[in-house]
Amino acid sequence: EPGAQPRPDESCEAKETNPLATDLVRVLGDDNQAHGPWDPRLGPDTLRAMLEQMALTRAFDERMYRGQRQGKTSFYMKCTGEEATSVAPAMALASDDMVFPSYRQQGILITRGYPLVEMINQIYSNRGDKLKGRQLPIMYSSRAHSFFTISGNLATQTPQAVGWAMASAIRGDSRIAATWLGEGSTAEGDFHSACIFAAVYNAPVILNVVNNQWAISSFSGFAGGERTTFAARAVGYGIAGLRVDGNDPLAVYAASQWAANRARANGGPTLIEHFTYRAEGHSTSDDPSAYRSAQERNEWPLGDPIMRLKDHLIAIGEWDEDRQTALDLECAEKVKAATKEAEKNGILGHGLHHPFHTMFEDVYQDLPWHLEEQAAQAIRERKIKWPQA
Amino acid sequence: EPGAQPRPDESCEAKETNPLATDLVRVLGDDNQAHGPWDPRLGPDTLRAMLEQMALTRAFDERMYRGQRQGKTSFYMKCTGEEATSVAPAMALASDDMVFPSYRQQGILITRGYPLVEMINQIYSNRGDKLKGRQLPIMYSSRAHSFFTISGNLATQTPQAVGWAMASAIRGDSRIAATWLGEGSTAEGDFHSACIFAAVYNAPVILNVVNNQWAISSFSGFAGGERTTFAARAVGYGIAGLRVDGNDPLAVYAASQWAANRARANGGPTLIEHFTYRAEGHSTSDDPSAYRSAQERNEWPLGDPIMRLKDHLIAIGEWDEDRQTALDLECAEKVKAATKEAEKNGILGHGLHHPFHTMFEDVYQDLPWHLEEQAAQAIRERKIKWPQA
Amino acid sequence: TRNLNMIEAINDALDIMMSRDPSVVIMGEDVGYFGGVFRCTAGLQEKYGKTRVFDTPINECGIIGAAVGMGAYGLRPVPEIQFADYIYPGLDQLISEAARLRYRSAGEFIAPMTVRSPFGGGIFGGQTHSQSPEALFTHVSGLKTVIPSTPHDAKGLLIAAIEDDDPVIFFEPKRIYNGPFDGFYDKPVQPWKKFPQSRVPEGYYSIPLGKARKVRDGEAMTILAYGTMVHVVEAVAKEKGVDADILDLRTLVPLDIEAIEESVEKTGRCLIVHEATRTSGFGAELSALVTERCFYHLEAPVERVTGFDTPYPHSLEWAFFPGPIRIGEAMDKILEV
Amino acid sequence: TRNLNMIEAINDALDIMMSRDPSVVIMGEDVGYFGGVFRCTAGLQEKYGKTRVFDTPINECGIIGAAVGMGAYGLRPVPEIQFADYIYPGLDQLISEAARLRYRSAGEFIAPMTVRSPFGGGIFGGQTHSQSPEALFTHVSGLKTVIPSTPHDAKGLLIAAIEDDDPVIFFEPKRIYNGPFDGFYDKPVQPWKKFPQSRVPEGYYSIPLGKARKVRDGEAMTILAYGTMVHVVEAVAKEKGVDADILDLRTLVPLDIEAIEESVEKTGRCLIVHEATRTSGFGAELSALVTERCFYHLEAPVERVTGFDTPYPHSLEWAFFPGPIRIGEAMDKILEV
Amino acid sequence: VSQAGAGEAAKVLATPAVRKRATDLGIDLNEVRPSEEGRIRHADLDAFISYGAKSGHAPAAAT
Ligand SMILES: Cc1ncc(C[n+]2csc(CCOP(=O)(O)OP(=O)(O)O)c2C)c(N)n1
Ligand SMILES: Cc1ncc(C[n+]2csc(CCOP(=O)(O)OP(=O)(O)O)c2C)c(N)n1
Ligand SMILES: [Mg+2]
Ligand SMILES: [Mg+2]
Ligand SMILES: [Mg+2]
Repeated sequence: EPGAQPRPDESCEAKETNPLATDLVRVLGDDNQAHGPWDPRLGPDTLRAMLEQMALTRAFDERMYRGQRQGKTSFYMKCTGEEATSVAPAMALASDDMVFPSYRQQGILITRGYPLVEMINQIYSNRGDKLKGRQLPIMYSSRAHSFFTISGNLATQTPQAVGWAMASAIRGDSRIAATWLGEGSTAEGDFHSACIFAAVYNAPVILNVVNNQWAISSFSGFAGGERTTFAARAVGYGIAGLRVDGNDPLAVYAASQWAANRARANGGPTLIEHFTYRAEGHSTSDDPSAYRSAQERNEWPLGDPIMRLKDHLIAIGEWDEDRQTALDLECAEKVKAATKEAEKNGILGHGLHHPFHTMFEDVYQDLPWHLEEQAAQAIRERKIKWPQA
Repeated sequence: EPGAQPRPDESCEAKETNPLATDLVRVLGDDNQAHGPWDPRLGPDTLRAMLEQMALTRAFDERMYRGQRQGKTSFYMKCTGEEATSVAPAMALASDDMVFPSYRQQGILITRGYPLVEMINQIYSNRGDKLKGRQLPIMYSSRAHSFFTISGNLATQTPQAVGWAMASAIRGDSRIAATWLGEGSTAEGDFHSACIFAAVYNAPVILNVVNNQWAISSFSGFAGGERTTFAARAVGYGIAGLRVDGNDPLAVYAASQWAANRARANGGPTLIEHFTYRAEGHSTSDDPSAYRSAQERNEWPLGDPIMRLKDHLIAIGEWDEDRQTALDLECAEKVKAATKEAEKNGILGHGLHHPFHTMFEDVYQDLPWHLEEQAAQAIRERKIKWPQA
Repeated sequence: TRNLNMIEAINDALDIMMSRDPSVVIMGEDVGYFGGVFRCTAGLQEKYGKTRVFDTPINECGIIGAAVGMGAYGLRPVPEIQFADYIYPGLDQLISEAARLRYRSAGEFIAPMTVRSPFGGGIFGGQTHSQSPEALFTHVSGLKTVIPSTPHDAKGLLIAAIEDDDPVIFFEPKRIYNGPFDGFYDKPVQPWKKFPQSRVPEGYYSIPLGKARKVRDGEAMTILAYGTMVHVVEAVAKEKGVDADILDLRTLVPLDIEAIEESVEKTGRCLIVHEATRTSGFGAELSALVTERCFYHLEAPVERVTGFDTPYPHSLEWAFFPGPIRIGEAMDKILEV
Repeated sequence: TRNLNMIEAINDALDIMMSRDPSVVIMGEDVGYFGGVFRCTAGLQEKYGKTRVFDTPINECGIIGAAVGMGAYGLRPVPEIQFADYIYPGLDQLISEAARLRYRSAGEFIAPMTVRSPFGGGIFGGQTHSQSPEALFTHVSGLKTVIPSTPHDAKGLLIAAIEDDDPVIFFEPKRIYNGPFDGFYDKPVQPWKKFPQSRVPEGYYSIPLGKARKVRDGEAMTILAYGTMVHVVEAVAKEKGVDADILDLRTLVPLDIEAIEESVEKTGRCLIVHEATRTSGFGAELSALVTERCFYHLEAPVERVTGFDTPYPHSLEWAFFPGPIRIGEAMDKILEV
Repeated sequence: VSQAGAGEAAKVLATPAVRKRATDLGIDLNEVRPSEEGRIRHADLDAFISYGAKSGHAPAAAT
């Protein structure tokens, strides 16, 4: 059935997409070829670039996971198996389209060329950390990369993305917004707020639901996934909705491109459900064997997105196993080098990487008297505790 | 088209109702006859009882509105034109099914036989007020009538209704829950919470959206009503959804009965959109002429529900204009008598109707020390201010 | 200058900021075509168009959440929450998002919004149209909380709040929208135009956040109040002939601690008055600060006069309200020492 | 008695109440099959079935809202909010609904729920897994706020909270789930079983809400604390040789004012310690009460030691935490007078 | 540390301002006789300064 789904015009009525909200847009077939109207017809360079970013994302995850286990930081979250859902949209969007991610879209930052060293500095909360050691590891922020500061509170980014998109429309700007959240998080009221506002103001925004079938220990049924699809939510709001094979990088790219074109042409919001699978634990704090069988991973329903893209490139004669081996090695080396570089700035300590006054900055634009007094207290405590620091 | 909508089996798959979520279930035709599979085939006594409750509700509204204008209380809200959306469901439900209303379902209380005098006592916050003068007028509560305490905060009652229904199911109880909210209020996150919980737990609950097309000054488009129907929200959650002519008492009855039977048979939740029209201002604090033309009311899209039921009864030979005149008079008299009776308990004053200690009761089950101290203060102040009171 | 009531003064401030700064947008339930249930935004949609003044869905989470995104874009949103009692569904977006944005992004993203909301009781609004939840916001670092007590201040403070790059909660005491209130509710409302504080300069001016206003100079005791209660304490002090040093705090966070210290060190006595419920109200913070910072000057216990720790009861609202008797008793107690 | 850590004690309390009272149900994110991210509900679904212990959608508004409805039905729900930092989306249902239900229905409908939630920092949880928002709840009349500091108390207080007919917020100090914490974070965690407070009686017992625990009898100063900070102040007092009278408040609302007054009247000095941010924290209320009620006994200013008015910063968490140095300085200041 | 613990029943009661003044003047409040309610006032301090602790002189009436 890959290739069997119709591709309505980007300017169609929202309800023309209704059948796609309960279907599954697929492009790559078992024959490793691209099929049907959703084939984005990307050139081999683009496909290889996509493969590279996905491989790099995975290599990064592997190393950071190990780093956490070695005590270099407190926490890490992998996106293993879900790389396509961030890398492919990042490539389909303009580089200055604003993204409002959840915590599992490291692939976007990597694709947009944010330096790995900066990511690791943040993860280590070290001297080089642009966020000054304040944020939990992986809660990146980069205005320069149009990457919104990640929140620990689920789904809050979604009405914000809609607000940004509304602002862009108000200003006649051509940039659009895109946001990501897990299927579990769609249960939050904030996501409903996002859908209502997006619908009422016809905001130029893409709402990406990453349905990796798990929310920590809860199967997607606890977010309503047993009754209908998450893309079907779009039907209820009268906005465009697409359900796409999230492990098929070409399908994800095509759906993102469709939604981006639609939004940019003032066609309004699109909700995209990316059907995928969380191959690893929720985070380094989680042990999934307590709630799902180890076998489940082997039955990974839709195949590894990296392997699928690799096999496609090989099938069209634009790649081979040796190049893949070389790429994997290269990615590992890149990450290793970045890690070494970042470690020069230190690993997670007890906060001595940053002057204590920084702790009080950015609460407000300026420090009111009470924060100045508290900063003085903190600085005095530091001097007592670490007279040489 | 009245009578043209199919009536799926009450135990059908939720998605079988999808077409009805964007259609409009109607029974009463221009010929004043009942048509089609949704005709609930009610006997003339039941129909007359329904007419009576609707007429009484309207008479009550008229008098209370005037009472507020005369300074007997601070606030009132009418449901003119929407009587069918509360009276008909109240008749279709069992009398001990629990209802979680918004502020515009006085018709339920009246239909369930709650004494008018008690309603007026509450509206006047007088000595007889069972709620001890604490609540804004019309925010009734009656456990004995399975009528949940009304909240000023929109849509909060909806997840509560679902929770009550879940509890009933947990206990193997046959009672179901029903909740009402305005179309404007469906925008609140609480309504989304209700839908998600209802869907996930297959709760025996009816979610009634009263789409009277206005939310204070805002047209229903600001709640998403221009993109699709409110019943379509059900499609997004994979629950049953019906859209019904809210000014057709028979259609409202039939839809409520369908949903109640379904819920009671463990078939799960139903979302019913009642398409109707707010014929009057939002409340006594509101002047609708500031935001909609006076003409709009005359173009009242679906006809007056009381007139339609009356005409139906006349058409089937079970009623006539004289009896209607007599009924209207009788309703006015009943309300007048109740008003007189209630006025014996006083009208809205400055709180002297209740001992000041009552103000501190029911904050907790028992009064903690700080409330005892505060009560003593309040009582002392009263003695100073009104030495004889 | 013109004589304006508080609604007109707020409308004027909004109008001026809309015209000075194209990034200012106004949003909220019924604020657009209708101009707000209290008419504070009347005429603005007509003047500035629907893209800059617009009605919203009834979803306070979305209102604040969208405003956060608009702020991140570079707009300066002024969302209205129709009643302070209805701000709770938007609290997470305020507490976890707007207030934290600058901090968690190390200054890359800010939320320069001003959330306007009518608050307080005394209008027979019952439990859900009368609350004074300001204390909750003062506990959230990253938020500023501003409460005007006169038309003059409402305009100047609102302009300052809109210009401020931090998220500001601007609570408008609805009891005094049309005229000040001396606490004697049985007397008819006197319109603002009879009072000098309704004299509002034309055009742009701003009153810095964090500066209290000395309402009255006195020696007998310091009174700290804000919003409606400023007028009530002033009237009670006058009636009782108490030579009070009255401060209208105007901004709760950041607080004008200097003015407070100076006054309490002068008078040695301190009365704190607010309408909000007592326990963990902002009066607690004020009392704690005074004790911590002016301890040795204290000649009498620091007293709080507040609303009671109950919901705001509809027909008993004047029993709840911290009126002249309650305030007078506390004054006596403080002076008795 | 058995030696239990706090998680086990909470699990035990839940188990006992589930078996004693069929109306008790447990709900929350990941509490069912998995038994909770901190394992507090481990084994309960297996024992009592999916209709009494169940996972919920990730929607805190729905969790509290559904619990309100269940309470109105006659159940006694014990919802878990996975982290206190995530309670804000459910605040409206708590503040406007659960807390007001009894009042607005004049006793016809009640919300006998106990909302359990881990709170506090010191586990490198960053800004959104470390907050202590208890003060917000203490400002809401109709809610009770309970915070245990030992396994023994956790069990007895949780049982009392579940039995209580009013809505109770039960905050569990996650830093001391596995062992007490003396504030010296560089030392390894000592498991609870080494400490006498982990000796937990078998079976049912309850500790009344509103009664403080005297941790240590002393003459030099009163220390008011709760949760994790009880252990920290105890350790600091010991280390410094301060003869402190230490009260573990256990319940913030209703507060054990008698115990506080008695102690402060004895010592004439008072130190208040909490981990939450300072401004409008619950320490403010405590300070105000002490000043109002024990004024003439005070020989030194009432001092607060608290977290700073910033978000809880990930890598600087020990700089934020009100640890031994900050507490020690305040003790010196109080005694210096 | 002050001499506060001068016996349980005999706790000195005074406002912070009175305590401060006594400390500044080097007066031990335990020596001062309160005029009423067991609480020491400024007037008591005045009397103490003028007449000494043991004089037994009734202090001027408190304001
Ligand atoms: C408001 C809120 N509630 C609860 C949590 C705790 N929490 C963190 S991640 C998570 C599961 C999210 O699952 P999903 O949305 O499917 O995203 P995924 O982890 O699968 O990418 C939960 C419950 C939170 N961070 N915020
Ligand atoms: C949470 C909340 N936000 C705002 C309000 C103010 N408010 C009261 S009624 C109303 C309009 C509701 O419209 P709708 O839901 O369509 O119900 P209708 O009045 O038409 O019956 C608004 C905005 C409120 N009561 N609660
Ligand atoms: Mg997931
Ligand atoms: Mg409506
Ligand atoms: Mg601002």
